[in-house]
Amino acid sequence: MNIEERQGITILATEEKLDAVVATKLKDTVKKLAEDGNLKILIDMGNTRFIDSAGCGALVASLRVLLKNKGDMKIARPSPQVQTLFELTRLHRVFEIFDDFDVAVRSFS
Amino acid sequence: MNIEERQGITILATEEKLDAVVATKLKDTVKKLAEDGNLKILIDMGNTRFIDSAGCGALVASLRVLLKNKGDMKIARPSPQVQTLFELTRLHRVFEIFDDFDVAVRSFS
Amino acid sequence: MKNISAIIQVSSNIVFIRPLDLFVRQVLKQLKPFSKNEQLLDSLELIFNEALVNILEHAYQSNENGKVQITIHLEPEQLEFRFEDWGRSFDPDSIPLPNLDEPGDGGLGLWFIRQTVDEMHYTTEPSGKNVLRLVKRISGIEEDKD
Amino acid sequence: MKNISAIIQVSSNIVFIRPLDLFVRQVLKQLKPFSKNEQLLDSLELIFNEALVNILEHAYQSNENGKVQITIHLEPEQLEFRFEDWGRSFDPDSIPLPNLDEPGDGGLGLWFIRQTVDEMHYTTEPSGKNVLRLVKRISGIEEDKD
Ligand SMILES: Nc1ncnc2c1ncn2[C@@H]1O[C@H](COP(=O)(O)OP(=O)(O)O)[C@@H](O)[C@H]1O
Ligand SMILES: Nc1ncnc2c1ncn2[C@@H]1O[C@H](COP(=O)(O)OP(=O)(O)O)[C@@H](O)[C@H]1O
Repeated sequence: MNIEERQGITILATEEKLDAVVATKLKDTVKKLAEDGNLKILIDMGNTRFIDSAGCGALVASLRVLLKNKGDMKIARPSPQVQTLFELTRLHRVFEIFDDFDVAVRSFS
Repeated sequence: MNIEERQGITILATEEKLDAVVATKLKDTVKKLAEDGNLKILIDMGNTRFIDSAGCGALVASLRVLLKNKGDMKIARPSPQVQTLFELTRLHRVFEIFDDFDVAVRSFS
Repeated sequence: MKNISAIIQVSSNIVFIRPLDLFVRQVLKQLKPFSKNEQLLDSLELIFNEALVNILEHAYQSNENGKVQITIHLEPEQLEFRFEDWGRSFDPDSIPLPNLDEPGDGGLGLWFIRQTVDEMHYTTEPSGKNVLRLVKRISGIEEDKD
Repeated sequence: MKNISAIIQVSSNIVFIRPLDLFVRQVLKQLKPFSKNEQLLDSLELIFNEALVNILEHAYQSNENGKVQITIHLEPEQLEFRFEDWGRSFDPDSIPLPNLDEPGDGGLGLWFIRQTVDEMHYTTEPSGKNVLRLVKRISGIEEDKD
């Protein structure tokens, strides 16, 4: 996982797999970011080929943490596998999802 | 494996692995190319992460076929693993090797 | 094609999740019709992963000393994944469908599996061994020589 | 770190070469000191691959019905690969070093292996089973939590 700040937005780039192995780490990272006042978070999935149910769960939990703190979390560049799973689980209606990274960044302002 | 013609040179691009699984196919492909009169062959290893002893053997056999037919074979863009193995086996003295693809192409003329 | 099988025994350590997922994907990738069907590979990688993670998390409750045995068996017309564990057992029929209107409540793994396979069998043997068999029928499985 | 082991049984089919190589690399990649040492990963992937290919090509002479059993065993201070086959046996001591002035004559695989490992043992049991054990001592093997 890589974290970067850009125009007041925290960009969290996930790795090849967003699976059970890293799900807890993602949740903890977002929680910590929110506690530190980073309330605009963009999850950049451009490098992520694969997500599983644990990964989906971690994203939902992360969104909840941000909303509770009056922040927001959006998702950029899901792969075909990620997009398919979001649709199957109807998470595409829960998350704000962008195919274009720059559009995603601009959408926060 | 992908084959392309450029400026009278046949460029054969190897895949992620040049191993025992594809060694025979490489030898057969080069033999067929040489028989069809394609005597300037550049093996582009830019996408190849890994080579094993069978892959090294296939490259040596391919070079032999070309030299026998008064052609030439060169190698472009070896990865660190490939370069290390060429040095260990002293094949870096047998093959003409280029880090830069364009320089490799130009070297035939 | 002759039948192709692999039997793998590992401890219930998360260090094996990704290597096993990749192993399965890589075997299938060299066979038709998987080699040209990324979506099919994705869905099989997913359910293999879900079944394995369930064993580590639920059957063994994240205790890393458990034993897991996995069999991958390919015949010309079907693919079978078999998972054996010696941990807690459960009754898959008692697990409700996930409530997609309450995202994040879990329960997706088994649902993904059921949506993908043609057969799912779970039994607990008298010895305490749990066996989960997943069967997917796919026609024309054969080695891809290209 | 607790010891980590995997035992894998496959038929002598080339379809398993790449999946097994990747499996091993992927397990090691999640452990220190391999996780930050691509060169070490490369050399271990190479010798694992050479030993496996030798069994398929020489012990089983490319007959795909043979059985191969592979054990990967990690302790805090060493890595062991164990290969078992029930094919032709050979005497590693009788194999000459490769002649690097005559490239392409083969014989590189065993040489790569010997150059990389700290111990290599090959035995043929009375039952006809051949066992090749490769041991590499590496200090500080542990799970990489980053
Ligand atoms: N292999 C297993 N062993 C024991 N219990 C299991 C197993 N697989 C699933 N379960 C039970 O079924 C429930 C649903 O599993 P699943 O659909 O994968 O969702 P989740 O793992 O997110 O709870 C689990 O919470 C667990 O109680
Ligand atoms: N597992 C094995 N079973 C039987 N014979 C083997 C085995 N490994 C190696 N050999 C013998 O040792 C020789 C040298 O092997 P190697 O150095 O890997 O080079 P190559 O495979 O290119 O011949 C082989 O040609 C073979 O005769």
